[in-house]
Amino acid sequence: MLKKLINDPFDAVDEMLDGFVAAHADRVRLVGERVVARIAPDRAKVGLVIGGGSGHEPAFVGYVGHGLADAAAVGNIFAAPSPDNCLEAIRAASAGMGVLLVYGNYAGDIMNFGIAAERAAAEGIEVRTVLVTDDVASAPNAEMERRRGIAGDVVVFKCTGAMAERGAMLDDVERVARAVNAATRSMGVALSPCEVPGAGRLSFELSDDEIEIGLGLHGEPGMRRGPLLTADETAEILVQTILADLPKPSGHEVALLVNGLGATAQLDLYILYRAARLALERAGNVVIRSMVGEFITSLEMAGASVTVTLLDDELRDLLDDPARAARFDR
Amino acid sequence: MLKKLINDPFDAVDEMLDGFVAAHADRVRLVGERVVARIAPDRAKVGLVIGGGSGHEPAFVGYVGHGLADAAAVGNIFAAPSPDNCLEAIRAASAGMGVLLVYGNYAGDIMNFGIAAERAAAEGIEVRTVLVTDDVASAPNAEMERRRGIAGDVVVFKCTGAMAERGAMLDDVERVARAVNAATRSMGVALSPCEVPGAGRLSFELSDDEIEIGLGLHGEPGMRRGPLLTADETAEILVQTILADLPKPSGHEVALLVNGLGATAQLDLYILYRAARLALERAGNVVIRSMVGEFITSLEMAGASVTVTLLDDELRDLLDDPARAARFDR
Amino acid sequence: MSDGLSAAILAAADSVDAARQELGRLDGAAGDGDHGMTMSIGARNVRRRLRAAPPAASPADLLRLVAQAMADVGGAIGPLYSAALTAVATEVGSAATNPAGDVARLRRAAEVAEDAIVGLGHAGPGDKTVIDALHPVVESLRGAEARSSGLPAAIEAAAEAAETGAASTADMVARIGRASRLGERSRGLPDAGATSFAIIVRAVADAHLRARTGNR
Amino acid sequence: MSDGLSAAILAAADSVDAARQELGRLDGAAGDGDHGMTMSIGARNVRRRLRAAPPAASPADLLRLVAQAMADVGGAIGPLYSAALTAVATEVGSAATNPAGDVARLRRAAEVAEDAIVGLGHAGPGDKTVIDALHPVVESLRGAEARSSGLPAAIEAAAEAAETGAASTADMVARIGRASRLGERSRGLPDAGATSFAIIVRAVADAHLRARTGNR
Ligand SMILES: Nc1ncnc2c1ncn2[C@@H]1O[C@H](COP(=O)(O)OP(=O)(O)O)[C@@H](O)[C@H]1O
Ligand SMILES: Nc1ncnc2c1ncn2[C@@H]1O[C@H](COP(=O)(O)OP(=O)(O)O)[C@@H](O)[C@H]1O
Ligand SMILES: [Mg+2]
Ligand SMILES: [Mg+2]
Ligand SMILES: [Mg+2]
Ligand SMILES: [Mg+2]
Repeated sequence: MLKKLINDPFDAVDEMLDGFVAAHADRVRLVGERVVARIAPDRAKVGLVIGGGSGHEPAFVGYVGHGLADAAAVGNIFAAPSPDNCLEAIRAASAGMGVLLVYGNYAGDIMNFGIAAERAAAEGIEVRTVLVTDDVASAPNAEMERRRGIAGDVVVFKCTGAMAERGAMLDDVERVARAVNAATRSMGVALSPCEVPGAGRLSFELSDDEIEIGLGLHGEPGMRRGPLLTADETAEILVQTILADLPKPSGHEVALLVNGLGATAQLDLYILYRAARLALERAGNVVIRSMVGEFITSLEMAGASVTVTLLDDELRDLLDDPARAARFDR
Repeated sequence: MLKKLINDPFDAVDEMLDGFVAAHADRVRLVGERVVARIAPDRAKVGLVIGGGSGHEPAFVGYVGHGLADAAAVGNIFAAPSPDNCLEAIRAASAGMGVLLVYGNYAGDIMNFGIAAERAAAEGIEVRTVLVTDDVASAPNAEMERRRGIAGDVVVFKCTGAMAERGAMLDDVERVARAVNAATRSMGVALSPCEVPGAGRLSFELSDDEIEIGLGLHGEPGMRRGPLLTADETAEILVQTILADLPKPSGHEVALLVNGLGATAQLDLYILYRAARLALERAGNVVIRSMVGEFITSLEMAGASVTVTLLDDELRDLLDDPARAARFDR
Repeated sequence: MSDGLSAAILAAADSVDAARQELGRLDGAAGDGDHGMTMSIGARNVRRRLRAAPPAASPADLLRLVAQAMADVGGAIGPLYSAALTAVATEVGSAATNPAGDVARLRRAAEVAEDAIVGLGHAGPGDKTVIDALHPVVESLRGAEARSSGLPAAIEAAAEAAETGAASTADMVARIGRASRLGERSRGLPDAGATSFAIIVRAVADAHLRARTGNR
Repeated sequence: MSDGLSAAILAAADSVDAARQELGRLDGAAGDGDHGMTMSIGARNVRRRLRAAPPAASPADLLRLVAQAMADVGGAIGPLYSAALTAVATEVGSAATNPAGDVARLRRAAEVAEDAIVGLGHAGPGDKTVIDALHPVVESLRGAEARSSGLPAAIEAAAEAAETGAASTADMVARIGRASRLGERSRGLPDAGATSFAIIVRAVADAHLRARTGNR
């Protein structure tokens, strides 16, 4: 069992949320029991609702605020939020201009958000949905629609939230969300497993010299297992797999995001960032925007993922727009 | 050996720095080999220099930028920066109004920064020094001057940097640094050790049901070893020890910072924050400012620390001042 | 009847709790490891809602409470159980269309549960999901009805069918849900959701058979 | 003479590298675990600077190079070695004040090294630091000088004194530096800095004795 600083595992999510809204009360508030909503924006706008299971902190609650999402629905650890919570988030985000749901492409999230979207529509709220599908390791290119959402979430949230904050109409906000998702690819490696508190077992087991390549964001085992690699070798695999998945591997202006999964030192993240940047540059691309840190974690898993977004002027400017969310400032 | 995403351990710090300044080139630049300096401020001000060993990322380099430090001197992992690096940082931060050095109270840092301060003085730069001494576990109250600096660094940097950014004179900037340090107390627990890459050994060993209470920021063993505790019990020990160290335990308006040491899930950090906040409130204090996250890490150590700063109007406003550092926005 | 149903539901909740570590381990091997905790949270929700249920609650009412308790859990499994139990509650409630015999009513409940789960989740037999434990229950009850088995025998056979079905998933390759990214690597251990379903069916069956014995 | 010094310095660098894991472990037990890496980085710096040294470099020049190489390392140990080596370089360079005999010169070098380290770090004997290996070297060389020992015997005795001194720190409680927060818990293992110092003295001594034998 991994050692944790928690109390009763059955209370973990509610206590986390309690702490979260207390710590960030200047930017967010709790709605009901499991929805984090932004302190009301000053004017009507398209609502952006995000969400998913817990255990990914600072996601998803950390991305609620000015220039980002209006509400996040919060599930149990690694479990999609319930239809009731999703509906409450939609209602909190709705200001008469429609609501866009943006979340990772997982069966549980689709069922729960889907049920809520139907109910919200019945209440007269116009709801659209865009699924994040950035994880190249989760399905082949030909089956893009089966791919899962991992750290690319953050880039998609940022651009979409900025578009909504600008006052764009639902059609345009949805268009941006689809565009940034289509321009975004990610892939990760795990060095050690995580463990759902209370379940008592590690998500997978790795020996001292093994890593899991292409893992999911919940410790789902990845594409394959391999020997421990250097940061340079790891970056090469991740970047090459990502580039090979794009229509052409070079000539892009890109945003590069390196995400720590929870237990990997930030020292390592910058070393991996450097290697990934060099690999992108060697392939003839230019990194014009960067993010390094823990953006969407898998509890205390060791490992990291690399996300590349092809930028055009619109997406670049949307990334640059100001944001003041609970855990994201720009 | 802990699994890491690095290349040759002897290259780790330079590669990290290379990645760091590339990722944050909009805010900082590399000066020489081991100094991170802010993109030049628009007007002359008192210079704030911080620094210390590497392995604490995002500290110290992440706190260079507008409203925070002007330069950070970067040492090897868990080793103070050399006199030459410290001097280079002082020079980079000097704009004719004097330079304040603020760093943790460690023998190595004192020797290296001290030698550099003498040389800078010989070059005609007015240099003052304030040592951060927030770790209540590192020495008894009666020997305050022997205490080490841990996560309280961040609060001291923030208030001091804000004062300098306001255009205050060196005397006033120094006064604020001393005031915020005197008002700040921290204490941490470790759940698992870290390992200096290349050294090949864990900093200490803990069995599955043990924690180290009152540990240092480099994995130095702490005050004592104890059984694994809940977040509530941990917070109670940390907060009570901190409160007992203050002139009076109640009636304060405080800032509460919960810092993850590297491998502890952010879920846990918020649960610990909640417990610490409740413990402070039960003792008759009010938490009016909060920070939760990884601010100053010990590589991939599992654990967390709690920092409490007693706020008056001046310190509160300084905390609220805007900041745009490489890894700190406000 | 509601008392017996309450007891069976609570027995199911207890059995899920007892299997928490094991379900976590199975889900962790190929999925995200939450299934033990998720089902246990469901069990807690169920107990809390049952405690608050009015004494006059009908079986359909109770089933709807359990459906809501499972919906509150979220995840993939929550909506699936919620849909299945809501369908069963509707079936149980509509006395008009209810088939005559006990076994036929049970067979019909299993059928509408399967339809609801397939309708929402689109899994088929062999996809390594809860369906691989539920479908054998439907088949078993159809057989029992055809053979005019008594209720106890039909229930025992259904529980065994669920268990055999769950065990059979060990050889399957996941084609749906989180584990599907694993492909061949998902072979070897039984599916977590099929396993928890078999555990629930066994608990309900035993509670029913115990109650009958007690009543004699 | 410079050639012999170069060889001794490189031997010291190699011996520190070979002990990297062990020094990391000792420092980790009571301090921050970097001492193995920090000394190894110092060894690399030393090798790099020596390679770039002009052929005509005097012993004092070489010692100053090593002092700068150690200053570049930072940490607590860097400035201490840097101060000590700078003092020794000054002593070696000032032929005027140099005492006559080889052993006396060595004794004097050890004394100024100790003075420099104490001047900067304020440690005394028994504080569980590098001083507890260095001070016995000073004492040993004083004794050798008093007994008019030959250089080889004095060097061998000094190396043994450093080793015995380093070993004796195992029973000490750290009163200075990082480990001092541990109090009684710091007892049990020898001090990392004292250990690396003894390793360096041993390497230098052996290199010198080897060179003499080779010269015969
Ligand atoms: N589309 C589906 N149809 C039927 N059963 C499914 C489907 N998706 C998942 N399941 C079942 O749910 C189980 C996993 O449940 P759980 O771990 O609670 O949810 P999640 O997959 O969201 O983590 C799987 O073992 C499988 O039996
Ligand atoms: N003030 C001091 N005087 C003498 N030696 C010291 C002093 N402080 C530390 N040392 C020596 O330095 C060693 C630690 O070196 P190192 O690990 O490289 O530095 P740091 O303590 O900064 O991590 C200790 O084992 C001790 O021998
Ligand atoms: Mg799940
Ligand atoms: Mg050190
Ligand atoms: Mg699961
Ligand atoms: Mg050390």
